[in-house]
Amino acid sequence: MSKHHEGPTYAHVVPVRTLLGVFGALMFLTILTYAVTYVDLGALNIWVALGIALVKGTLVALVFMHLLWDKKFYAVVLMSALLCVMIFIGIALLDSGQYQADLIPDFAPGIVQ
Amino acid sequence: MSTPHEGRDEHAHPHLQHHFESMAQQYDSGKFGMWLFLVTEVLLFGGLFCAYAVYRANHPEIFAYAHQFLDKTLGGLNTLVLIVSSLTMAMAVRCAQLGQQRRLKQMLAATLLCACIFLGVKGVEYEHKWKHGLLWGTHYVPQGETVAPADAAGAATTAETTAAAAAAPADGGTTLPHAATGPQGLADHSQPGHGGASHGGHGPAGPAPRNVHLFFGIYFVMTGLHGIHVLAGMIAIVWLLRRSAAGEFGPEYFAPVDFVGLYWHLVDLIWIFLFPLLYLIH
Amino acid sequence: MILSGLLNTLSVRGAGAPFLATGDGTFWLPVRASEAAGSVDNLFYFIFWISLFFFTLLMALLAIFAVRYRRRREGEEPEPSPSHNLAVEVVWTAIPVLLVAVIFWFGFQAYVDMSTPPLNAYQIQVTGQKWKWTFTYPNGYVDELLHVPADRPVQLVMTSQDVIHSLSIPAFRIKRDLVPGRYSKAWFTAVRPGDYDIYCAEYCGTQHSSMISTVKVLPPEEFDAWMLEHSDILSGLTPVEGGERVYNVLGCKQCHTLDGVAGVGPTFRDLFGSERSFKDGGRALADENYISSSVLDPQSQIVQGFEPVMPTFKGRIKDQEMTALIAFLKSLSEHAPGEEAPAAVGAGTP
Amino acid sequence: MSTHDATAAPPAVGGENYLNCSHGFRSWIFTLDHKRIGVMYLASILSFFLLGGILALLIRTELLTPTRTLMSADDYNKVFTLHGAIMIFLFIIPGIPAALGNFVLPLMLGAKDVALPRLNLASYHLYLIGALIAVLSIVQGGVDAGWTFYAPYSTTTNTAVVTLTFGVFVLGFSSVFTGLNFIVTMHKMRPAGMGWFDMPLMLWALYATSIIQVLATPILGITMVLLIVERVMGIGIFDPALGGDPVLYQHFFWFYSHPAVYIMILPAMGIISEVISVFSRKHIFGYRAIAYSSIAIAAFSFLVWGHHMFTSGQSDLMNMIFSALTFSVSIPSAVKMFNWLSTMYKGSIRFDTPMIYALSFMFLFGIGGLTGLFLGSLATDVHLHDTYFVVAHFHYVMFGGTVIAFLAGLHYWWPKMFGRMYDEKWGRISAIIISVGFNITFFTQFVMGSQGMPRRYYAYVDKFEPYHVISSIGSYLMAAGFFMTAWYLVKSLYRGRPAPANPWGGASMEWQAASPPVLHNFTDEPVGGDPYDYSNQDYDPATGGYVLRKPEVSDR
Repeated sequence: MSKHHEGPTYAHVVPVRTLLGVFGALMFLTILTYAVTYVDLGALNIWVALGIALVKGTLVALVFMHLLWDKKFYAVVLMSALLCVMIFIGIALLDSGQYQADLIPDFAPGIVQ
Repeated sequence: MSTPHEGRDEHAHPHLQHHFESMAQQYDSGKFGMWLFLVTEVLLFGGLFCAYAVYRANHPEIFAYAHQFLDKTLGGLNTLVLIVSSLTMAMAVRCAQLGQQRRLKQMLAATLLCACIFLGVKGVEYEHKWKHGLLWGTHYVPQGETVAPADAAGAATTAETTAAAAAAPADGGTTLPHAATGPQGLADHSQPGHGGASHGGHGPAGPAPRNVHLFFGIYFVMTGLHGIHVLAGMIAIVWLLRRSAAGEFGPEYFAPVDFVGLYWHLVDLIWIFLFPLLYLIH
Repeated sequence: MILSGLLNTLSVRGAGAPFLATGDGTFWLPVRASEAAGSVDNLFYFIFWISLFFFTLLMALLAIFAVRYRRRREGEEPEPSPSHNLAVEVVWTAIPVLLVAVIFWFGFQAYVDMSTPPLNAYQIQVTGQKWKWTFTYPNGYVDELLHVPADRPVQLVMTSQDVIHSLSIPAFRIKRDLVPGRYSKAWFTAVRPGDYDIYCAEYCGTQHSSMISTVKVLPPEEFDAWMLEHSDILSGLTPVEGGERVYNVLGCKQCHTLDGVAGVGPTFRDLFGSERSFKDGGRALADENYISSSVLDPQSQIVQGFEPVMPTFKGRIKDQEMTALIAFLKSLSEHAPGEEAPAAVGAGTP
Repeated sequence: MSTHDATAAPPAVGGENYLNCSHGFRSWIFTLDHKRIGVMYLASILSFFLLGGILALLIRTELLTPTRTLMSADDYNKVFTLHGAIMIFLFIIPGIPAALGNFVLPLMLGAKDVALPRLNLASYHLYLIGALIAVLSIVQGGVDAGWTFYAPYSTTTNTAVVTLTFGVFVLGFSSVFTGLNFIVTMHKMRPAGMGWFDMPLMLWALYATSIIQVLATPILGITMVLLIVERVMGIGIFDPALGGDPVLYQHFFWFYSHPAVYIMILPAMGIISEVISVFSRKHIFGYRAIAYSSIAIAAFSFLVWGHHMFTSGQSDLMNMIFSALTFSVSIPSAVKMFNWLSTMYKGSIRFDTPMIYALSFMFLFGIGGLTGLFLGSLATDVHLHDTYFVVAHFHYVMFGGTVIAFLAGLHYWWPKMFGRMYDEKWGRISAIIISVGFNITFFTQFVMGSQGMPRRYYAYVDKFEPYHVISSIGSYLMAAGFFMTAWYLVKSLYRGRPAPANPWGGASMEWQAASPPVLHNFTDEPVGGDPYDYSNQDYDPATGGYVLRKPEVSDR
């Protein structure tokens, strides 16, 4: 691809076609995620929306952020961060779910009304 | 004092720092550092996503009710704008790698423009919330008076960013059915107990649950912090524009463009998740 | 000691009768006055002896090596010895793993017992606020000291009015945070009559260290008698005497003086029947309705010159007590009609 | 290259080195040299250590009597808050990594600098800015929220919480940048031939520390941001008065602040690994076990934060999980202790000041670690939580562990940093005084705590008075030890004997640089090899140091 150009010796140059392809996919998925909210899927809606966001995010990370061609270690680094966030959110969710029953309903004396 | 320079060629690149042996080592170090920085950004927002998840899971009714006051279409538009900017940023990196000086500047400028549009639209949204008292904590005082969409559009034309002003009113026109939802929801709220009204095909909202202000607290912190990141990215892009005007970047030295690019894509990536979580709640 | 600790921790189950249920304090631990204290102390000493054993072992080796292998002259080289040994390393990883697994298990078991109250527990409501404890008994009696019967499970249902506090009774080995906006629970069976300290263990501001109260453990029959005496604080008293009692027990006296000098709140002397002017400019006559509403909804009318700091007594004061309190106020005032209090007061209160 | 040049580098006092190669304020404050940045960090953190120490003495003096001794309750609350915040955020967290680590990390790698020198300088500048903002809160009247800033107290108190938390936020960036820089440096700047398992254990410790800094500190950042917006705007996420959840705040806070404990202790363990091996003149025992245990501690550290919340209203389920996970973190620490002890076995042990501190570390950290078992176990923690037992436990770990190890490292690398030897006799005496004073101060607090004395108490029940008096006396003794240390260290800068390049016989690469090192660290390419192989060194009575014996060193 970059054979015709004076590309750098130590990094990968992403072809324009790939960039445009990913761009198209992102645009399409954005419109899709917008459209899907007009269909009532019940509790599934949020997971569909998050699933689409995950696909979009993966595309951005792999192509726009060069993860596909870079050292795999960067992907490991990113995944470890996500794992960390997952642990944090997971435990906070698990715990707060457990003690909901102890809460005084709608306690918010600082809020008038 | 003789400092050994083994492994370094005599014609070292002017941007090669003394403690590195090659541009490749320098680039790798910088890139690795950048990735680690992005990790910290992911975790920074991770904390906010955690707060979001905890409140969403335990008080779904607040989210189901309050998200109707957000303008899906403006949010969607902003998502598209950011994706365009990500493309132009990726193109800018490519241009820098190939030494295409003119296109590099064009692409950076395009990215900057997209960032301006994004913030402009954001400003319109914020102003709308402000006017209607849809704010955080004790400042959450929803105004009962219905506000015609034309008002919002009129206010938007006074926005400073011309691009935003151009985009927003046009958009305001297309969002009529949705824009109607907001005020109607507000009217609902002002008369608790009067539930069951339909909202532009969204299904009934019912009476306002308690502590709706929590949603707006989370909304403003998340989008606000994201907005600050966009601003920081814009400053970095201006810095890149200045350096690229001096023709500093080329196949041997494009690291700054690459690193700012990584940052910019991450900011885009975070918005990709914020958009459905805040705007597209069913 | 280790063995007995082990056995006893194993034997502790619910409200059963554990070893070491009561006892005097030791060098390390205060007096044991609750059932749970026995199992906590057993575990404490179990960990203590394990720790002491390993610590002594390590430090003895350290001292022996330090003396035996000290460098006697500069340049002296050590005798060769291995720089790793897998078998040894596996063993000294495995032993602590087993030990901490045992400690975890005992700690967990005892904790489950401590956090699972029996169904028949006697419930007392606890409210923490800066910087005092309020204990409300099932019959509505309110006190700043905690009285509990011995040998009967007691459950505390606690919440805080302002910031996080933590109720700590070292003699019972219990501690639980009071979180505003939610109820937290703790329970114990006191087994040793006497007075024990209650501390606030979560930092809560200026007077944090003065947020101390006492738990009085009474033998069951004494507790019942005490409760009977206090369940109706007005019994056998005239309305004015009863009002004075309410004034003392419910804590009015902390802010409202009787001598005409304003405290945190207005003085009660000559209050009844006087003209009150409010911060928002309004005025009102201090009649029965006014008194009643300022006790139940203190924030509604703030008298000029005072801060809106009074807590509500809604739910904490009974109608008869209110009547008595008003009678008491009338007796203090020269503006009062001078006759007996009308029978019905508090009309319009919820 | 000849070995002669690498090892018999002239005592550089007098010759050109990094300290005297350029002059003036700007040559320091804008330097990109990791050594100068390390020295500036050292000076800064020691200043804040002094400030925090003075606050500690105020606390101990106030507690001499059960009621008022020196100050009002409000002042006391501010003093203990600032003591905690300053010691933790301004001294211990940056202490070993940013001051000593900055200095020795590139030297140990045989590199000319850290990978990202400008970021390193930015980290120091952010530290200074953050520290000044934090100290500004004192000028504004102080903060009384406790260093943990628990909501809703911190959101409702009328003291300068926003200033202090903003300072902590900025300091967080500084910490992240240091950690990030170290990770990149260890990945990209290792010389050819040095594999991961050829690194000195100090570097493994710093690597593990840096991982935590990068992964945990951002959560502190967002916690501080949320706390600030909570106070300034009333956002309601943590404040129950606005419908928020104060227990969620504690999850946020401890998700960072528990791993932060390992940011403090891991590099200390790295120093001890170096010192024990060098002064026993024996290869470290179980190199890989120590290296892996550092990484294991870093990994586990993210899974145990809930043990700070056993009585907070966290659910019983989480209490059980966190208690179990907490015990897991004790294993790697125990393994390290056993390895250090085995390193001494059949060694040739020299009792210089760093070694005295290292032995003292093993004693104090042993107590600190074992008392952790009482706190990890659910039933006993309920009794001991928020009492002086906890105060004593974390001082044994943070002070008896980290600060003592910091002093070991400071004395170990002092000749390398400044090219001067300090007075060995006074060094040993003050090391012993500090350790004795420390035990008097804090061991009594274990007893007090298990007897039920709550922490953060301005006034206390009379029965605790004898303990408090003993504890305070111990603290004065400790303070005397520290002033003595300051005195002979400062004196050594002017009067100290010039240090040889390798005074202790260390085998890691920093000892091949001159003392103090030249601007770009090494005049000749340093010789790699096993950092714990002492067999090819000879004692040179002429300089009082060690020199490499063989002309060629086999590159493992």
